Amino acid sequence: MELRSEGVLVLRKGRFGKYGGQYVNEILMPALIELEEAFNRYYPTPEFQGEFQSLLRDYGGRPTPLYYAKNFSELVGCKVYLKREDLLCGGSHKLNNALGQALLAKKMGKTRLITETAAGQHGLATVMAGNIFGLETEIFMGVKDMERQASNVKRMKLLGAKITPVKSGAGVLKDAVSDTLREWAACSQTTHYLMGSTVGPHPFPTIVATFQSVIGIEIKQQILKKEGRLPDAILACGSGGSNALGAFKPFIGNKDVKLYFVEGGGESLGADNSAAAFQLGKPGVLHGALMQVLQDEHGQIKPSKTRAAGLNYPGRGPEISYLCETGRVNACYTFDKEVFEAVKVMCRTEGLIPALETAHVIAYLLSHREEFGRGEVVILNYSGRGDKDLKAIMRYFYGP
Amino acid sequence: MELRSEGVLVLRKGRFGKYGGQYVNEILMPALIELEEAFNRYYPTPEFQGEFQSLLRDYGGRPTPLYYAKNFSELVGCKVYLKREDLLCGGSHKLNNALGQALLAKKMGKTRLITETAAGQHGLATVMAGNIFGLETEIFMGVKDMERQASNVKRMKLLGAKITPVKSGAGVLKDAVSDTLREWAACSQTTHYLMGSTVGPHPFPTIVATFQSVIGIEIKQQILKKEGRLPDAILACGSGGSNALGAFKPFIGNKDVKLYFVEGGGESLGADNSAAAFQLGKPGVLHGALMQVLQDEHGQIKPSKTRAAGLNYPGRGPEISYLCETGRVNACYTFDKEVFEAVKVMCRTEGLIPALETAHVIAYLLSHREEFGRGEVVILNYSGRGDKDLKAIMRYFYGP
Amino acid sequence: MDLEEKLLELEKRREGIHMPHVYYGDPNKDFTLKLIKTLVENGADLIEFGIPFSDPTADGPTFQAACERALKKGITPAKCIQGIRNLRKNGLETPLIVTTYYNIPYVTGIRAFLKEIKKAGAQAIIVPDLPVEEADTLLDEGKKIGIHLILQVAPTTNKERLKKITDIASGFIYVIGVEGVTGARENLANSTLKLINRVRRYTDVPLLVGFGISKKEHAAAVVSAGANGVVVGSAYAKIYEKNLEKPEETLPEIAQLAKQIKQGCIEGYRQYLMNNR
Amino acid sequence: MDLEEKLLELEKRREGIHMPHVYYGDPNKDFTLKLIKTLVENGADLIEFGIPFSDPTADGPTFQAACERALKKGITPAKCIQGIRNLRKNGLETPLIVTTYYNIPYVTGIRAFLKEIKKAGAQAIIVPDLPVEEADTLLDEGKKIGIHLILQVAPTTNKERLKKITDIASGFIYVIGVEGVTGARENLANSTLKLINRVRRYTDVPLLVGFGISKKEHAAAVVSAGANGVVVGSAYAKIYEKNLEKPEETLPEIAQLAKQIKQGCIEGYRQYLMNNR
Ligand SMILES: Cc1ncc(COP(=O)(O)O)c(C=O)c1O
Ligand SMILES: Cc1ncc(COP(=O)(O)O)c(C=O)c1O
Repeated sequence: MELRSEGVLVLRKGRFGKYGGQYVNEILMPALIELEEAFNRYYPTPEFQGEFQSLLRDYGGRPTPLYYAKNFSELVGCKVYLKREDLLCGGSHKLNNALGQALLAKKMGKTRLITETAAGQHGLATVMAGNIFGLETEIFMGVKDMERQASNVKRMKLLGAKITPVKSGAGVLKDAVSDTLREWAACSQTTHYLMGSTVGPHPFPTIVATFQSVIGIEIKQQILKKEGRLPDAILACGSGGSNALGAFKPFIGNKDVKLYFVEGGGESLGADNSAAAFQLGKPGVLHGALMQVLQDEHGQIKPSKTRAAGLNYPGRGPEISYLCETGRVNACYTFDKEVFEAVKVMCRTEGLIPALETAHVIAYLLSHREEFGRGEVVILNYSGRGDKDLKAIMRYFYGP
Repeated sequence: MELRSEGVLVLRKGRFGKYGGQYVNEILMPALIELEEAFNRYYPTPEFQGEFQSLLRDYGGRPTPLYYAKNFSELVGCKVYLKREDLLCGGSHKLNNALGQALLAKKMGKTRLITETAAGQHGLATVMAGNIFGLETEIFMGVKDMERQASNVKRMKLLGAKITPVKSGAGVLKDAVSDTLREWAACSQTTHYLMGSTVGPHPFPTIVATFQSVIGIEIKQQILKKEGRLPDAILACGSGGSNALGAFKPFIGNKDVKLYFVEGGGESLGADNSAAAFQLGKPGVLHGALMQVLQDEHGQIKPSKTRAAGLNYPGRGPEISYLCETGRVNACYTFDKEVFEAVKVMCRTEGLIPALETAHVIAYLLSHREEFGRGEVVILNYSGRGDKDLKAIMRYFYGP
Repeated sequence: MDLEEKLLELEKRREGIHMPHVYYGDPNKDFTLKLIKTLVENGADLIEFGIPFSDPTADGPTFQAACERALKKGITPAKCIQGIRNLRKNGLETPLIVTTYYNIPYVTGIRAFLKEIKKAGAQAIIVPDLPVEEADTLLDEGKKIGIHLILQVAPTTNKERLKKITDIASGFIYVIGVEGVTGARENLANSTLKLINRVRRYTDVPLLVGFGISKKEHAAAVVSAGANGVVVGSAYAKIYEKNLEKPEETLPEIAQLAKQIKQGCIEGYRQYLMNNR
Repeated sequence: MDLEEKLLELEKRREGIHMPHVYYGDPNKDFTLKLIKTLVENGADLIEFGIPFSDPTADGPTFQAACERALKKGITPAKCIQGIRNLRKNGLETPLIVTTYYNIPYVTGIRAFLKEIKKAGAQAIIVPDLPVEEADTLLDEGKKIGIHLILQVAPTTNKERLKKITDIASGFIYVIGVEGVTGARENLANSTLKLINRVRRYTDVPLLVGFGISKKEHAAAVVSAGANGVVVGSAYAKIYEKNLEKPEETLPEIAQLAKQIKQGCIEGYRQYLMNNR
C-alpha cells in the first residue's frame, strides 16, 4: 500500500522511508495500538476538532501572528517574517501538541499524563493541558536540565505537576525519555505518555506532526495574504523536529519553497561537543524508532551537547530524518556562540528575547545572509520565547 | 462645551468631573500641548491606524482571546471568561499603549523614550516599542521594585534599555514617576515621556485610555459572538487604571454591565499597609493631575503598600477616580494573602500563572462568589502573566 | 513690607535682587529661622519660603532631601505658617514668598490657605506645578486676598505662552533658567541669558532667574543681561547639609555666599547700566 | 548444547528451568566469566548473556547501572562476542541466549550479527525492544542461521497478540511477569500467575518468567503455576554491586541464591505435577 501524507511517501505505516517503526517492548505495544486507533477514531470527528480548535484559539492564542520583522530584515538583507509561536500560551509551540494529545488521552479514558521535558517548555505545556482536562501529570526531567531551566521547573511545580528528577546518564533529555518509557511500561493502561516531539515509536511522530502542522497551515494562509505568494524559504530549529515539521509539512509539495532545519551545533563539531546528529550521526534505533542518531561505531548512543536544552537530543525524528536524507530539507546547524549573539541581535532589532532553541534559526540566517537574495521572502519559525533562558543569557553577556 | 467621550461627560478638556488637569511645571506645558496636538493630528489618520493596528496584530498578537474558563467557572459558580492580555507580547496589556505612544513619538520626531516602571511590564513594553521604532529608552525604576521584579529588569537590560535605579522615597513607583517627570523637564524637546498608565497630566490619561480601549472593543465583539449578549460584569485590577479603563470604556454606556475595579488591599486596611486609594484616599494633586490619592491630613502623599508592584501607586487615574465617584464603577480591593491563594487556584484550575496584579481580580471573584449568580456572565480582564512574579510566588508557597 | 514697594526700592537703589530659597524645617525649625536671619543680614532682599512637600517634582536631589528631612521631623504646612508668624513677630520685614506644591493649598482649600499665609505675613506664592492653565482659582483668590501668584516661564515657553503669562503676571516673574529641576549647577547656560532677553521683550515686570544659580558670577551675568535678580536655593542647602548635626556652624559660610551673591547682583546691575547707556 | 535439546532434557528431568541474566563486562570481563561459571555450577540451566547498551529502556536501575559500568570500562559488542567464544573455549556447554537492544545488531547488520554470535557459540537472542511487528528480518535471518528469536509476552498482551506471538515463537517464550522494567521485587504479583495460565492456553512452547523474580519462593510459585522456568537477573547483580571493588568475594553468596532458585524451580515442578495429577 502506498500512501501520500502531505507529500511524503509512506510505504509502510509508521515509516518514512526506512525511518520510524515501533521498537518498543511488548508491554507497550498494546498501548501504541490503542493510541493509534483512538487517534484515527477521534481526531477526524467534528467534536474533537471543535474542542481542539477552540482551545487552540481561546486558550492557546491561535492563530499566532506572522510578523514582518522590518529592522531585522534590513540587517540581513532579505524579507524576514517571524511565525510567532513564542506568543502561544506557555511561550512555545509545544502547547499545540500537548492540548491535542491531552484531549485524546481524556477521550481514551486515561487519568494521568506522563512526559519528559528538557527546556521545560513541553513539560509546562503538558501540565497546562493536564490541568484543563483534569489529568494528573508527572514530568521526568534530567537533573542537569532542571538546573539550567530552573524557572520552568518552578512554573511546572506551581501548576501542580509532579516533577521527577532523572539522575541517570548525563541527566539530560535522552535519559529523561528513557525513564519516561520505563515508567510508561508500568502504567500504560491508565496513563498516557504525552510525547513531546516527533520522535518515539509510531504513532507518536505522526500524531505530534499532525497537531503541530497547524503552524504551517497558518503560515501558508498568512503569507499568501501578505505577499500574494509562497515564501522562498522556511527555517526552523529542532531536535525531534516537531516545530520544524509543523511549519514544513504543508509546504513539502511546494518544491520551490526551500526548507532549512537547524540543529544544535554545540561548541564545535568535535568529539562530544555537539548535538548535530545530521552532521555526526547515522541511522539507528533509539526510543522506539529508527532515525538519524548520534552513536559510536558499536551502536552505543552518544550524548549530545548544546547550550539549548530543547535541542539537546541525539536523535532526529523519523520524518525529519527522511526529509533530510532525501534532500527535501536542508540540514544545517549553528554553534552556541553564534546563538547567544543572535539572541542579542533579535533583542536589539525587534525587542524580542528568543529562546536559545529559536535563536538557532536567527543565528543561521545571520551567518548565511549571502544564501538569501534581497527580494527573497524568508520565514523563521520563531518557536519560543527566552524567558526560560534569561539566566543563562544574562550570565553569558554580563557574567555571573 | 460639553463632550461625551464613550459615555463619560467631559465638561472641560482633560477633566473627568473634577479630576484630571495639567498640574505640571511650566517647563513641561509646551510638551503636553505638543503631545495633545500630535495625538489629535496623527491618531485619526489611516496611516497611523494602519501602522498601529498592524503592529498590534502581528507584533503584539491581537486580538487576544476571550477564554471561557470552564474549570474556574465550576469552582466559582458563574460563567467566567478571561480576557487574555497575558498573551500579548511581553506578557501584559502594557504593549497596547507602549506601541501607540512610541509610534506617536516617532511621528513627533522624538529620538528617545523615558518612562517609569514598577512591575517592569510597562518598562519592558516601552523598550520593545522603542527598539521597533529605533528610539533610545531610559527606564526609571524604584530600587525596591528592581529587587522584587528582578527578572523584568534583566529582560529590559537585555533589550538594551538604560535602567536608572530610583533610590529616593521608598524606592517604588511613586518615586520613579517623580524622577521621570524631573528627567523629562530636562529633555522634553527631544524625548517623549511614555506614560505607562492612565495617570499624569492631560493628555496622558486620555491617550493611554484610548490606546488601551482596544481591550474592551474586542471584549464586546467576542462576548456578543460567544454569548449573544453583553456580559453581566467586568472585573479589572488596577492602580493607574489603564487595563481597567481599556476594558470598561466601551461598556460605560451599557448601564446593565456591572464594572468592578479591584485595587491592592495590601496586608490590611490599617495605617500604611495598603494601596487601596479608593478606601483610604481622597482627592488630591499628584504627578500632574487631580485624582483620588493616598495622603495625610496635611496633603502629604502617603506611600502605598502591596506585594503587587504594579498596583503599588497611591493615586488612581482621573477617569477611574471619576467613574468610581459617580458609582458607575464599583471600587473594591483584596488583600495580599487572598491574592497569593488566588494565584494557586488559577494555576490548578486552568494551568495559568497570573501576575500578582491580575490575581487581584481572581481573588475578588473567589471571595465574593455570592455576588454573582449562577447564570451570570463575568469577564475578568486577565491583564498579565506571572513570570515576573515567579520568585515571589514560589517563596510564598515553598519558602526561601 | 509690601512686595512691590520692596522691588521698587531695590530698583531705585539700582541693585539686582537676591532671593534665597529655603525649605522650612530642614533640618529643624530653629535652624530655618536662624538661616533666614543670616541671609537677610547678608544681602537677601526677598525670601522664598518653602513649605515642604512629599513629592517635589520640580526639585532636584538637594531640595528633595531637604523636604524629606523636614517631613521626617514632623513639619506640617500649619507649622510652616506658624514659622512665618514667628518671623514677623521677630521683626522681619523682608517680603516672604511662600513656595509649595499645589496639593498643599488644595487640601486646605485655596482661599483658606491664601488667607492664612496672608494673615501670617506672606506677600506672594509660587506653585511650581501650577501652570497658567490651572491657575484661575488661585489668581482670583490671590487678587482678592492680596497674595501675588508668582508665575514661571521656562526655556521651553514659546511666544504665545510668554505673552499669556506676562499678561497676567504680578509681583515678579520667576524665570527658570534651565530645562530641568532645581539644583546648584557649575556653569550658567548660555540659553539662560537668551531667555532673559526673550522674556524682557514682553514685559516690564521684574524677572528673577532661578534653577542652578550658585555663584556670584552667575548672579552678575544674569542681572547684567537684563534680569532683575536671582533665586538661589540649593546652593545654600548644599552648605548646611554637610553638617546636619550642627547646621548652625555653617551659617558663616552661608553668610559669605549670600554676600557674594548680593555683590554679584549689584555688580551685574552696574554692568547692565553700562551696557545699556 | 542445542537449546531445544537442553529444554527437552530438563523436561525429562522434571525440573523447572533456571536462566540467570548477566550483563557482560560488569564490572569487568573476568568477573562475568567467573560469575557465569559460578551460576552454571550452582544450578543455572541457561545463561541470558547481556550485551550492554547505552540506553536499556526495558531495564530498571540495577541493570542500567550494570550497563553503564560495563560501557565505561570499554566493553563493546565485539568484546562480548569474544567473551562467548572464551566461554565455549573453556568448555561451557550451557546454552547461551544473547540479549541486547536492537540498535546493536542493527548497526552491524542483522545477518552479520547473528552469524557472529552463532559462530561464537550462542543459541538464541532476546531483543527487548523488538516486538513481533518489527521482528521479520531478525526472524528470517535467525531461522536461516540457526538462532532462535526469543519473543516476549506481557501482562498487557491481549488475546490477538498472544496468538500471533505464540504462533511464531521458537525456543521458549519470555513471559514478562509484571508491567514495568527489570529489577528484583519483593513480592510476586498475583497477575503473574494468571498471565502464565493465559499464555499456556495458546502454546506448548516453554515459558520462562522474568522481571522481578528474586527468591526461591517466586521461582517455585511460577513453575508450579505452569511456567517452565524463571529468569533471574537483577537479583544477582544486586549482590555483587555491593562490592564492586572485589566482586569475586560475593560469588559464594551468588552461588547460594542460584542454588535456592534452582531448588525453587525443582520444587515448583514437583508441585505442578501434584496439582495436575
Ligand atoms: C522553544 C523551543 N524550540 C524548539 C524546540 C525543539 O523541539 P522540536 O524539535 O520538537 O521542535 C524546543 C524543545 O523544547 C523548544 O522549547
Ligand atoms: C499585569 C499588570 N496588571 C495590572 C497593572 C496595573 O496597571 P494599570 O492600572 O495601569 O492597568 C500592571 C502594572 O504594572 C501590570 O503589570
